[in-house]
Amino acid sequence: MLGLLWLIPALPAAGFLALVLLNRRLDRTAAAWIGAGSVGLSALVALLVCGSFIVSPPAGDAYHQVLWTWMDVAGFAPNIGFYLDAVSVLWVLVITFVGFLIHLYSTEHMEHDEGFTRFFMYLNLFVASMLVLVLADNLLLLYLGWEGVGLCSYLLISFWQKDPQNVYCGRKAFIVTRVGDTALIAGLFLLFTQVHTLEIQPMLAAAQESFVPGSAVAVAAALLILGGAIGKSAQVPLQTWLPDAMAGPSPVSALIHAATMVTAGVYLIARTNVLFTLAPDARLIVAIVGTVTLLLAGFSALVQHDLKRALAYSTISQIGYMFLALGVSGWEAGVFHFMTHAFFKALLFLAAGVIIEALADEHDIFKMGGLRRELPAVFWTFTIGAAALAALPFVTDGFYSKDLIIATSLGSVDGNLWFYAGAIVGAFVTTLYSFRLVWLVFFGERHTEVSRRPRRRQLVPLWILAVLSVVSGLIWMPPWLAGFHPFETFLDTALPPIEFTGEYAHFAESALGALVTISVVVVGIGIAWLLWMPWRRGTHAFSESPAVRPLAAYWLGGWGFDWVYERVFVIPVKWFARVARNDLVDHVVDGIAWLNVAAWRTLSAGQTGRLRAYVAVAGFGIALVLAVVVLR
Amino acid sequence: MASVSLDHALVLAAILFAIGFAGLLTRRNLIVVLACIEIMLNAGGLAFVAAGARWGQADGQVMFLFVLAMAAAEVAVGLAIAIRFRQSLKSLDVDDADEMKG
Amino acid sequence: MTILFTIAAVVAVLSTLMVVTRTNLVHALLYLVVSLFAVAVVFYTLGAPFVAALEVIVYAGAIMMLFLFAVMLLNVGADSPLRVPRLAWVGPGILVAVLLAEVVYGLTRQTQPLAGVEVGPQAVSEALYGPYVLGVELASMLLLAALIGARHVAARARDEEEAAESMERARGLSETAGEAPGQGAVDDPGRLTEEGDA
Amino acid sequence: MILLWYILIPAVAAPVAWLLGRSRPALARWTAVAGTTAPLVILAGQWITKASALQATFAARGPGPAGLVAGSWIADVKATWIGSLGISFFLAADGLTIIMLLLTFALGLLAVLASWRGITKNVGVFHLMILWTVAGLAGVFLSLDLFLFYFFFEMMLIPMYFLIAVWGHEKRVYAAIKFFIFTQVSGLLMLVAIVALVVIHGRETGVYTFDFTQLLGTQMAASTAFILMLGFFFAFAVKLPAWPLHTWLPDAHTEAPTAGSVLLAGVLIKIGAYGMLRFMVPLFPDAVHDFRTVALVLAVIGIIYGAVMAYGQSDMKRLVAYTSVSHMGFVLLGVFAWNTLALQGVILQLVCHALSTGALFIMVGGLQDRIHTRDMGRMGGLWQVAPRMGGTAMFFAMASLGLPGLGNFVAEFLILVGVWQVSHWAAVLGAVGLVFATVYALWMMQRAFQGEETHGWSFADLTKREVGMFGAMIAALVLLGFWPQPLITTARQTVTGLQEMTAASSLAQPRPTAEAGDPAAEAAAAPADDASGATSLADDEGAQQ
Repeated sequence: MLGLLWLIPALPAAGFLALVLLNRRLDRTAAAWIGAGSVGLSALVALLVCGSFIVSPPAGDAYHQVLWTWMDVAGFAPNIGFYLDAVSVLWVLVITFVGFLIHLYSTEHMEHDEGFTRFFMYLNLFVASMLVLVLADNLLLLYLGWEGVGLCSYLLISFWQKDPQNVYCGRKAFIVTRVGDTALIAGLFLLFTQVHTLEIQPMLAAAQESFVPGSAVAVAAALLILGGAIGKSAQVPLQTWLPDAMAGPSPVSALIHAATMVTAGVYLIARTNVLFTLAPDARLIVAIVGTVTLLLAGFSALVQHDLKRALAYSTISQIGYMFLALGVSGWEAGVFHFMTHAFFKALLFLAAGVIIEALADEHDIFKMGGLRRELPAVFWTFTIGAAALAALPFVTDGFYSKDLIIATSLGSVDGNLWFYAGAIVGAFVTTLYSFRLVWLVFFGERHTEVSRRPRRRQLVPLWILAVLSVVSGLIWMPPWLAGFHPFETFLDTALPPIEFTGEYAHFAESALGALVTISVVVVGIGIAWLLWMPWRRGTHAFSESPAVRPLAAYWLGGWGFDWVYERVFVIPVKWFARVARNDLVDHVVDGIAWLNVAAWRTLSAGQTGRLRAYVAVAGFGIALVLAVVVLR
Repeated sequence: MASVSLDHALVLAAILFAIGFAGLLTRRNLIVVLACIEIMLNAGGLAFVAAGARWGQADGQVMFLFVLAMAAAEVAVGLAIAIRFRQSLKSLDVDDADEMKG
Repeated sequence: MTILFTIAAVVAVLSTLMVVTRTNLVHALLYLVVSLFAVAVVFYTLGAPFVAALEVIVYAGAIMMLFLFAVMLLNVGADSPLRVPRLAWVGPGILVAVLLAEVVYGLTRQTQPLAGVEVGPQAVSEALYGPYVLGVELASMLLLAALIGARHVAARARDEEEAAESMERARGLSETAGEAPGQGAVDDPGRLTEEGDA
Repeated sequence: MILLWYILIPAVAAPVAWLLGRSRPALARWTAVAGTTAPLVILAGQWITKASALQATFAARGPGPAGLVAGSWIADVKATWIGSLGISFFLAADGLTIIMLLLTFALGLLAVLASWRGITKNVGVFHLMILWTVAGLAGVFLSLDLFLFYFFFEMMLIPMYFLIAVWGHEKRVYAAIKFFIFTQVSGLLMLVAIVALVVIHGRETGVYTFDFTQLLGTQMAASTAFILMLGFFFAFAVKLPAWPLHTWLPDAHTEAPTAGSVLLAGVLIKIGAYGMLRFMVPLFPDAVHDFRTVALVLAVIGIIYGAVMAYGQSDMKRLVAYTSVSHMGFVLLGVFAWNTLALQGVILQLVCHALSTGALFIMVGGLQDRIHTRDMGRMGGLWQVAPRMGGTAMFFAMASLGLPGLGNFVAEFLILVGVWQVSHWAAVLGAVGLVFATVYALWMMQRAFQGEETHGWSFADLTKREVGMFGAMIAALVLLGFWPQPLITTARQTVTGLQEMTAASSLAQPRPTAEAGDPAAEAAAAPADDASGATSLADDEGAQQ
């Protein structure tokens, strides 16, 4: 059964090709069938393949399938091949399953859009690239998937290309991620030169032997890989593109900018964890980046007006949590949070899509309100998602995965108090902004009329994701609760287990540690209720007061990163391009030509035609010659 | 017999040549221009003869003969041109002939 | 002998100066003849009697005669105003002075006394028809070429005249105008002198 | 003898096309098509039959330079041309030449097809010029005698000059003259270097010959070698457009007719790279080693400068022209890195760049035929008017920014990996160049195709002919992106030969471990045929790593 592995990415790719070739001749339903169908089939095959992998794991808990040698140049011979192990099983299942739900949702959501086929074309290409990324057996093929998803994110963000602003956001996303990709490709060069192969498993084994832990090469390789991950997963230095990426349709935000693409960085670090174990300083940096990002994005999300931008900042924050987990070598915690996050964040985005569509494209949450009775289904599913995001204790999957991360950040071998403090504050802020959205959107009096009711094909994915957001946490219960963690044992086959060996390990693992986080969440909900629920006037006064307003505006703009990048990078390049438009070097060449013309003009002035002038010139010449001869 | 040193002769030739050249530069009448050229050629010949006299060789004088022949030919053609010059330009002023202006 | 040389030299320089400065063309040419005689004397003092004679015969005699003929032909007249205003002498003067100074400076650094032997016509003719025979042939060809060239250039004006006249005569016949062909020639001096060409 | 056909067929077809063109223009076009497809078919035949032979000769060649040089050429034609001066009519082909000829004839055909409707003015002479350029190009790639190389190098200029000067656009005469002077002056520098080389060789060995194989390895003082190398470098740097000498390219490309720019961008530029690979580096390896840092700096400047300039242009064709400057910067990087990875990357880049930039030029040409302007300011929102053209333009824009999965990425990756082993900073700056490439590619798409359709253009989408052309190029680029092995195997034997020629010099580098193994085993590992075969090659490939 495992032999069908190559079908999983091939099906969406085939879907893409079909849509490209038959573009003109397809009507809406046919395009929907091909688009959603191909991903559905791929999900089915994924289920079969991963099922057989889980039930009867192949030798060495990994299955390697090579289709053909991509190229063979003097020892550099990457294959087009797929590698399936516990990590990629998880990713494949999430991608295909969530992807299928979102395709189903899109068939309804994009109903009245004239670029319907083009939308599914890009979506299929995205799913195919993402699957290639997670299944690639060597870093070059991974890079192919990596850039493929970057391209699709550009195409999908600027899908409504009539409005230049959308295209600008798409371009910004592609260029910022491309900056990260440059670091990744430099990492590839370094790794190939050091260990002479890019196939992940042999490379990691060779690195294990040849790299001295903590040596410059190991740290450099790890940091370059981190550079690529930061670009794609929108972490601190390169996170400015994700909020603007909300210009794309909601299913795009759900699939790409919540569930799958932005977690590619997490996958890459988890996949190359050996490099990070060899470079402790690099791991430390990953943790720092994670913590800073989760705090920074958390506070920004607190003040957003636009519903989708708030969710975008929350995604950045949650991925910050995953990076924190990876940084403190809690690889499995990060991966677990990826899964749970994929479910509830996709749910939130899809629900947001329905809300925005219902209120005739109204994005500002302060103009929503009182939708509890109008869209009951959306209310319940959105609240479940928000609860999972805020990690409501025991009931939601977010609780299990985020608490595990918070515990790891304290108790694991690299954990320390600073990370723990950051994680706790982050959890508190997350609770605040998630329930802020719930209160503002669904409670209080209604501002805009509901014009369109969500149809069945939009609600079914919402309910499924809601159920998943509750259930999916139970597969890894913390030891103090029930000690039932099949997911951890499954992941142990591919990733090193979390060792709770730090000095606070005992406290972190105990129920007491969990109690702290639970109390933080409960207090957070209370405060959110106080701030945003009944006395709506109060909150306005609070956020309008002179002390808070500049701070709120600063957070609103994403801590000023955009402002800095615009000044440091964008304007100089634009200025130089405008100034040197017709090629400075060309002026040099034209200068030489002008010199000749000037010389010609001066010399020809000497030709007066008068005989005596010529004789005088001749005489002058003779005098010169004599002077040289005589006076030398 | 000739205790005159070579330099005196050459200085004389130089003076004559210089005067001829000055005339060439200043005079605008074509005939005078030709005359000045004659003076300069004559000065050249003088220098040859002086040099020949210095070493007692006949070459100096032979060269003078050639200079002489050349001067004669030059004058003949020069004057013929002067005649044509006069007819076409109705004047002998050298500056009028400047159609060759660049 | 050196006194004779210096006197002749002074005369030559003065007369050449006069050639260049005289406004009257004929006076200038006559001064030129005087300068040539002075140079002939210098040749004599340098011990080159043959060349001195030649100078007088060919240079002064033949070439100057040509000049006078030309002057007569072109009927330039006494007062040729074609002379540059006084100030115009300054530029060329300086240039010439510079040239002269350089040559004189170059020469004065080493003085060579003359051999003092006289090179008579016999030695000259031996050299002339010895190694330089080729030179003589060339000189003669040059003279021939100059002769034909001069005749052709100067004469062409007359051929055109004749062609122009025959044209007029043809036209004149057809118009039966009473004007006599000869009368036209009187008031155009240029043509008058044409008939008298040697 | 077959090599001679490659030059003769287009050369003969040229006057025929001209004569026929006088009576009926359509005939001229078909003769031109025949003149380019015939050699293409013969070459493809020779490539397939020779592919196995090529690997055989590669495996069985004798030791030492003589053995190497003799054995590594597939076929050659040698006849004395000017005996007294030692000039011989010496044609020879090996892997690299075959690839280059394939490119020449393919692009010649594309050029003719691209200007099927566009050219109406004296069609016969137009096709005469194109076929003569193709003949000249074939001559350049085949000739191994330096004088013959120079002869074709210059002969090819004249038809290209007329192509630009007669059928070009507004500033065509200025551009044509500029193009001609740039190339002519630098060509003369090369001629001086060639003659000096021959004289030095003659004085040293008494044999005055222009034959490259004998001139190889002439010993001379380092400084003279450096100067001669500079002579060659200038000629090829102008042709390649390396940074400071590139200013002729934007003008020539913008003003040339579509066919002209396709030929220019597709093949004429490649002569610079080909010349460096074939002649410059093997003849003066040590000088190249000393000159390497400067060349790398020029290349990196070229990449970034070209990209930023492309971003600044408002004329679409000029934008595409500057992208060539940027892409050729990579080639210059690869040539001076001079290890197997970089060289394979260079050869692949030459092919892929020709395809992607050629396609972009045909696209712009088609657009100009439709809306009679190249100024992107007046375009905008053309995706609604012509979605198929928009999609194709998006594809080729992605190819030119080096999207993985297409040939350009594989080439640029190989080059940068090769360059990394020589100098880290050059590879990193080259990679940064990719970011700038993204900027200009997306900027072009934004200004021309996306955004609001405000100018009320309405014109026909791609015609069948154009779809056929673009389809072929898209297929080629995707094939090269996922399976570049055939090209790599063809060029492998040349690359190894080139490196063995410079083995003695300071340029040689320890080749990565796997290559040290017996090349025959590697050559025998023919690539798997199709995509669906399951674990076919995994075992023996794995064994080799």
